[in-house]
Amino acid sequence: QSSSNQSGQQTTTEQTGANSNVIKIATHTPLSGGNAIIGEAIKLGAQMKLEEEASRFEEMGFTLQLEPYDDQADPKKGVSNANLIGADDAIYGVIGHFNSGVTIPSSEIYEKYNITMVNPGSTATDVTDRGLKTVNRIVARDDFQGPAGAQFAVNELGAKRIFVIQDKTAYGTGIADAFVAEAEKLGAEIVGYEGITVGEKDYNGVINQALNKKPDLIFFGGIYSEGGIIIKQARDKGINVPIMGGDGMDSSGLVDIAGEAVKNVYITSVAGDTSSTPEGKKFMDDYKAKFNKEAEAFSAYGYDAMGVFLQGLENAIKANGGKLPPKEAVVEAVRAITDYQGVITDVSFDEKGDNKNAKVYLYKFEEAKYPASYVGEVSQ
Amino acid sequence: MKEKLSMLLQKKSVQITLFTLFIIVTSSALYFSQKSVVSFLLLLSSLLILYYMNLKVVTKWLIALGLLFILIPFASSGGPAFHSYMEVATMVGIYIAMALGLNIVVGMAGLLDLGFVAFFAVGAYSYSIFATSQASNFMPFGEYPLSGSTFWGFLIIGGIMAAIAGVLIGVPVLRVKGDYLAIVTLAFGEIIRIIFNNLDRPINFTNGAMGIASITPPNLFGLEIIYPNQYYFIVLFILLFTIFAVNRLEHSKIGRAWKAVRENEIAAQAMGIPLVKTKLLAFALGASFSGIMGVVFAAKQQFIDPTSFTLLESFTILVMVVLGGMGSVPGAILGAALVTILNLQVLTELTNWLNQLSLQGVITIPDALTPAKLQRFIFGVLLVIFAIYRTKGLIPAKNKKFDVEQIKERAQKKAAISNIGSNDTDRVQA
Amino acid sequence: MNILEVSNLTKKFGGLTANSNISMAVKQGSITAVIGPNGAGKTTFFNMITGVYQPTEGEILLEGKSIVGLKPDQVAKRGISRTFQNIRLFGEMTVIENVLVGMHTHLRGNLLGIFLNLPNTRKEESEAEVEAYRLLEYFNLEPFINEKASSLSYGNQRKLEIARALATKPKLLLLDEPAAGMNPRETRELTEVIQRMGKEFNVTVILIEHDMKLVMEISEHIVVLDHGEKIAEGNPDEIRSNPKVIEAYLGKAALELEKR
Amino acid sequence: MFQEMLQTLPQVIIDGLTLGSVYAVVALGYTMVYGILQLINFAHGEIFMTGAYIGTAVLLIILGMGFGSSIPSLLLLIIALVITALCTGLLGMGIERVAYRPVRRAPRLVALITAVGVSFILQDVVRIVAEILTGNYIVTGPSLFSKQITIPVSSFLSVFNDASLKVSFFIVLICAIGMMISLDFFVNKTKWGTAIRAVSMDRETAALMSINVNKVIAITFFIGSSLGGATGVLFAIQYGTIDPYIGFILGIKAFIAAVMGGIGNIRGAMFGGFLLGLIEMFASANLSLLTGGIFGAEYKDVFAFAILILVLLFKPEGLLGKAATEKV
Amino acid sequence: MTVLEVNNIETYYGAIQALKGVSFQVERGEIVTLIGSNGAGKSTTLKSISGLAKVKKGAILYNGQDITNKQAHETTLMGISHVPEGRRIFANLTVKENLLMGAFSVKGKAVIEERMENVFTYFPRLKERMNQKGGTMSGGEQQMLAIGRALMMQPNLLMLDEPSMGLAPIVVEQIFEIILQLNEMGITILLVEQNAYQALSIAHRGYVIQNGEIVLTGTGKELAENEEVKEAYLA
Ligand SMILES: Nc1ncnc2c1ncn2[C@@H]1O[C@H](COP(=O)(O)OP(=O)(O)OP(=O)(O)O)[C@@H](O)[C@H]1O
Ligand SMILES: Nc1ncnc2c1ncn2[C@@H]1O[C@H](COP(=O)(O)OP(=O)(O)OP(=O)(O)O)[C@@H](O)[C@H]1O
Ligand SMILES: CC(C)C[C@H](N)C(=O)O
Ligand SMILES: [Mg+2]
Ligand SMILES: [Mg+2]
Repeated sequence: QSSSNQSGQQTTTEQTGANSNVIKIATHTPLSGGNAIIGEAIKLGAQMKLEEEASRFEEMGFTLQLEPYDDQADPKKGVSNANLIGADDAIYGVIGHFNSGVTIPSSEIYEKYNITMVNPGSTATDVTDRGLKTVNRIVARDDFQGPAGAQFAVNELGAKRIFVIQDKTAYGTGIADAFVAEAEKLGAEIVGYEGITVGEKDYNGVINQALNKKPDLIFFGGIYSEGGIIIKQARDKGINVPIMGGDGMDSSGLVDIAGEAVKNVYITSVAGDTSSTPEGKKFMDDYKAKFNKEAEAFSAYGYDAMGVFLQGLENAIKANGGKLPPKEAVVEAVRAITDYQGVITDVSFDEKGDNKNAKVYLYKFEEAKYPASYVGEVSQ
Repeated sequence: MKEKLSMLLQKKSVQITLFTLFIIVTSSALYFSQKSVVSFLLLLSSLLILYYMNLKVVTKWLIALGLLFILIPFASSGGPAFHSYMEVATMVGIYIAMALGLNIVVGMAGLLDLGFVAFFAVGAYSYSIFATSQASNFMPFGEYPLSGSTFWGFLIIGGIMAAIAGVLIGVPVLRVKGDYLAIVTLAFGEIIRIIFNNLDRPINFTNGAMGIASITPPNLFGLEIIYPNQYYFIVLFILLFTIFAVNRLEHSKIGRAWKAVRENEIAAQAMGIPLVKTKLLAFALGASFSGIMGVVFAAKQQFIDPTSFTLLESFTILVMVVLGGMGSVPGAILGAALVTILNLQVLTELTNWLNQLSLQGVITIPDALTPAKLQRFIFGVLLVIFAIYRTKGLIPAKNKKFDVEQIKERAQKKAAISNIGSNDTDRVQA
Repeated sequence: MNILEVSNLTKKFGGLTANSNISMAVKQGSITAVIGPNGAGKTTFFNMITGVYQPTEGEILLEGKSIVGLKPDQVAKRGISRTFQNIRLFGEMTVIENVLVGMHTHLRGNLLGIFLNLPNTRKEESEAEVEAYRLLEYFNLEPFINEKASSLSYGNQRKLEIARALATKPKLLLLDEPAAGMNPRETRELTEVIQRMGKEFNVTVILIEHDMKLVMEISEHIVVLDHGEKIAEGNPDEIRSNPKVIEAYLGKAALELEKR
Repeated sequence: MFQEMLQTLPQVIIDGLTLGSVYAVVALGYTMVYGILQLINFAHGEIFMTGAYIGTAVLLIILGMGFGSSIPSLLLLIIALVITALCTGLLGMGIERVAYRPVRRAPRLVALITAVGVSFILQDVVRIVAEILTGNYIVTGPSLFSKQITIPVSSFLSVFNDASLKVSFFIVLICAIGMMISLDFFVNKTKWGTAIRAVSMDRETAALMSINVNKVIAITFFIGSSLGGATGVLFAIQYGTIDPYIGFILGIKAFIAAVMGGIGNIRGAMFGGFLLGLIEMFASANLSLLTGGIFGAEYKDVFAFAILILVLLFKPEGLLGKAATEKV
Repeated sequence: MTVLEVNNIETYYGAIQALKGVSFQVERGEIVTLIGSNGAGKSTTLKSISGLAKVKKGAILYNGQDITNKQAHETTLMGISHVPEGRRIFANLTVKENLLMGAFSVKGKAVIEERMENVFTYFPRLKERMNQKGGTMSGGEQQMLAIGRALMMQPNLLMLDEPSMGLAPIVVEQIFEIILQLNEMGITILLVEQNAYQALSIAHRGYVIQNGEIVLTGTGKELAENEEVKEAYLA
């Protein structure tokens, strides 16, 4: 206890050093491994926002710097990086992580160092349910997303016999279970519930089971790299019923992998369709121009997460009379944000750090093209 | 000139002076600069230098203890990076203990085990399940989570659980030899991980892939242990015990039996060494070190899930042992320290630095080559280079040197006392 | 008194009968030689006694108790030790450590004693070192104490194997071609060592050897195998002049042996 | 329950054989290198992965040149296979030269470290190249032979369901079997093959037989790696999508298959590969049926590994392996 | 004509110096023997010549050509065949395959067949066991195989390291006879033997090596009668 205060005080009192007006913000996402596309997208989005705002902060007398970290989607790596981040006096905030399994243990560390986290994509309930003051997230929770998917599947698509596959990761299990609970409540029958191994490329075994059970919908809890393969192999086997998934599948990777087979796939996502608004379109164009890459859905969340953080930072600076505020002040300022208008989402945090305006979106792939077509959205 | 210099360096007094100077410089650099990984690493490397100095073993140990218990924690406490240094040091300690355990199995007994991390997992889960409400899912009695003061007991329980797992796996596995053993242990390691990953159904033992969060931190006489510097000391104590035990084992009849089995099973058997028992002991002891550290790890992370116990992790520990020098205790220590520091600190710092350069426009790096993504690559290159240039390991295993004169003296003394053997010391006619 | 009795011992490898119906007895304290052409089954015979191979048929009694079915380490604990035709030292270990391994079963130290460095364990270790030293001295190997076993020359490796086998304090010692790779002079020395050792360590010796000079000089009793069968048995004089043995094994060497 | 299992059996067998033939050929590469250097060449999985990328690149380039569509698919495939095999063969030789030869005299496990190191390097190099060229390291190749065929099994035996397969299934299977037969012949019947085995037992003595040990080892790596690379191409065609990390898991599985069959034994590797593929497929399709839903497909590896362990317990030298007789 | 000339070679195993300046030569058609006690450096000398051990100093000439530190497969290709100590049979190859490996550099099936038959006339046991794994043969049988294998390449210079080790007396005689026969056929022979009596009795010349140095030389007969040699090696 005492030593946390100590280090907290040190961080606040030792701001007189030579580079005291440098404020670093870390992105901490998976830059390698299976989630790297999204991890990269978040990083680039955040980078873009930071660079846009840099001159403004320069005018206020502060240099913003981005410090990207790779958590490799590995909790251990995340925690040890988090300690490095904690050690860096100049780091005020973290944009990340993506995987809930990494977010949860790493945030314990940020909490100790009063480093504000704005999370652009971890949906597990435990992320905010632990009541940490530094943890904020701008997307919806699994216990909102899963049921929303189930309602759509049962009520709109009329699914009665659902076959559920999940990837046996924290995320996959979480969303699949939330989906199953709601679907059963709504009267659908779960005709199968199977797990797969991440990283493999042949899921025919499980698909054979699905084939045999003749479901009228397949739900997959997991991410695009496995989801794409499952979709493709299922279609090869002649399974033409709708396949549904969560935000983990919301990536251009899905289309790259599944190709034409992606038709008739539905996803719920915590990420909105960036192209649906003019600001969003502009964002996507700028992004493309800047990085020579199409924006992913989560690019805008990286962008907005950074935006939210910088807004909080600015508020804190102002409240501190234009001087560098203590980290605690930034923590509080970020949590206090209401009605921040981002390119993709508006943000107002509740007392746990969840975004009151977070929505779950529904998309359908009608052709082999990303992003998929917008079907609808659900707000809390 | 060169010779003179090396002569000078051989001198004890010179060595000590230089060494003291080195420590003072690095530790004060560490203490006063806000964040200097370099001085932290240099300070740590003083332990390595110490190892090579020609001082009495006892003196070396005393100095080392002083460094580890007082100077290193104190010097790094100077800046805000304190906890990150202690975190790295703690992880280093955890891996060293595991490497020492695996070194018994692979280095000494010659049994290639590719599933070693399973024992770490067993230790970690045995604490996590009982230090959270997880246990109430299947325990008919008791109240969970257990309090943090049970942590100390769990250190032993975790060790024992891992040892039991080692024996359970060992009994069937030891029928197979060589690389077949490697693959069977690999399979067992994976089986254990997959089972932990799926044991949320039908009864929720492990909470499956969601992992176990909010693990009760240890409690020492009412003091909650949550900071890396506190864990540092816990790990240090366990580690010292481990090193002591391993050292004793190596030069005992058990250590010799392990090596004999490694060198030639048939001859070892002919010397009356029971193969299965000897190998099982290696498995069990090696596993128990790992299990104990598993408990510490779980408490420190406050969250564990099966992704911490993958095959790659087993490989990494093996790499530490082989890189250090198979069968060599100081080697395993150095190997573990090096790989851990490299992975957790140096590579990350290096990539951060490169990243700063590219942000400042000093160098331009295409996106595909973003330094943060290159850690594995760099690690791979380093592995190959190390292995090629130090083929026998960083500190190759050395056989114990027996003091011939001393033994001879004792032999003569004994011969003088007992006249029975008086004529068998006579040489055979040459 | 017979320390070892073997009856109807048979070993088949697939279609090949390496030992067939061998019976013999070895007197306590004696030196017995087993000779025979290459591939006659001598080593196989040793392998069965020491538990490396299980006999297809037959009985082996050590001091009247059957040892068939025991594992090699159990056999070793009962007091049979051996050397190997193809040297099997613990190559990466030092010379003295090799001998200390031989003492394994006689050291009582347990895990606790080792961990805590208890005085008993320490004392026992230091005594073992002295004993090992003496054994090495016996074979003129003490200059190599701290060398790796694998770096010894062939002949010295053979001697070290014998020293290591003796370290187990056996009642019965089986030597498989102990003089192979030694020159006549060294062979003579070895002959003396074996003879002395038999008495001083109170150990019964069975040896396989192709050096007839050594065999004839040393053995009280000789058993001759050919094609897995026992074709002759007797004292050196009887064997020397046995026509079957001359034809199958000795050849012209018999003449030279006669001469001496 | 059994009825249900029976119904899917034909499909399970087809899928199992497909996966199995990939395992089998990758296992061959392991077995060859293991046979000669007693080295578990963990980089072999990465060579396989590199092969998949090279093959895909060749196909994409040829098709991209415009006249590609006029070339028959089979010819296209053969071109891709040959080029890839050549490239990965050379790559394998290069790896041996740079990373394994210098540690040949060192303890055996040191080479394992360089192997792990090389794996990491290859993964990242391929990732970087792919990312620079295509902007994304997950690559989906052109679809060749993707026509679906349905085998009307149910019309012969009504207990079965129909099974469907892609034309590429035959190609993969035939190539795999072809490679194995020729390799088996090469190693067991030819002079160079015997030399490979001789070198594997005793390098010094082999050199005394005027065998150029370095050359033999290089050849072994060339063959093993070109097989691995070629399999990568087949894999890319059968499964479509590749990423730089496919080599690791598949490599481990293939190695397990090699061990199950009896490592160092070519027929064993092939047999082990097919067996593992079938077991896995069977397990993931039927485990929950067999256990009433308590254990699902997520336990398929546990099931497969348990069988591996059982096999080795009863036959420690692998299914087709011969117990190495060590004469005492 | 000098087939082999060894000039002052020094060979090390790591830090251990095994040869401290060994010199000798072998003339065409000779049988030359090296004798010496355990650890004297006999095997190391042969290994240095065939290229299995690295020579640090000195030179080795074969037919006038410098072969110092040539690799083993190169020296064998030049006609030097080395039968190593301890047999070194390819344990998992059959007897036949072992012999075929001996003829690795030989071209032509017929030639190989013929040579194999030739080997079988010396060692009929090998013919009986053609398809047995080399590793399961008895010690003596393995020795026969090792010599037979070396004969398959019909060397110019045959170096034998303790060929009689572990052989039955009757076979030892045969081996020495075979050595003589081979020599009569024109093969030059360098023989390392512990069986010094017999070695000296068939050798034209001999060298005594001690502690890595040549200490004595002479004809076979001279050495056999030399008092020092008798004292030190013959007993
Ligand atoms: N494990 C085995 N498998 C098959 N055959 C074997 C095995 N061990 C020994 N043999 C055969 O059994 C016979 C006897 O072998 P053994 O080693 O006992 O002979 P030996 O009398 O010791 O000969 P030597 O004097 O040459 O060492 C030989 O023909 C040998 O090939
Ligand atoms: N691999 C090795 N490593 C280290 N030292 C070795 C090695 N091989 C031989 N030596 C040493 O080199 C010296 C010469 O050994 P070498 O084998 O040449 O002797 P030798 O004359 O053949 O003896 P022997 O008759 O016993 O075979 C010995 O002192 C031996 O200990
Ligand atoms: C797709 C997943 C890897 C990310 C997910 N939203 C999570 O909470 O972990
Ligand atoms: Mg024998
Ligand atoms: Mg020798």
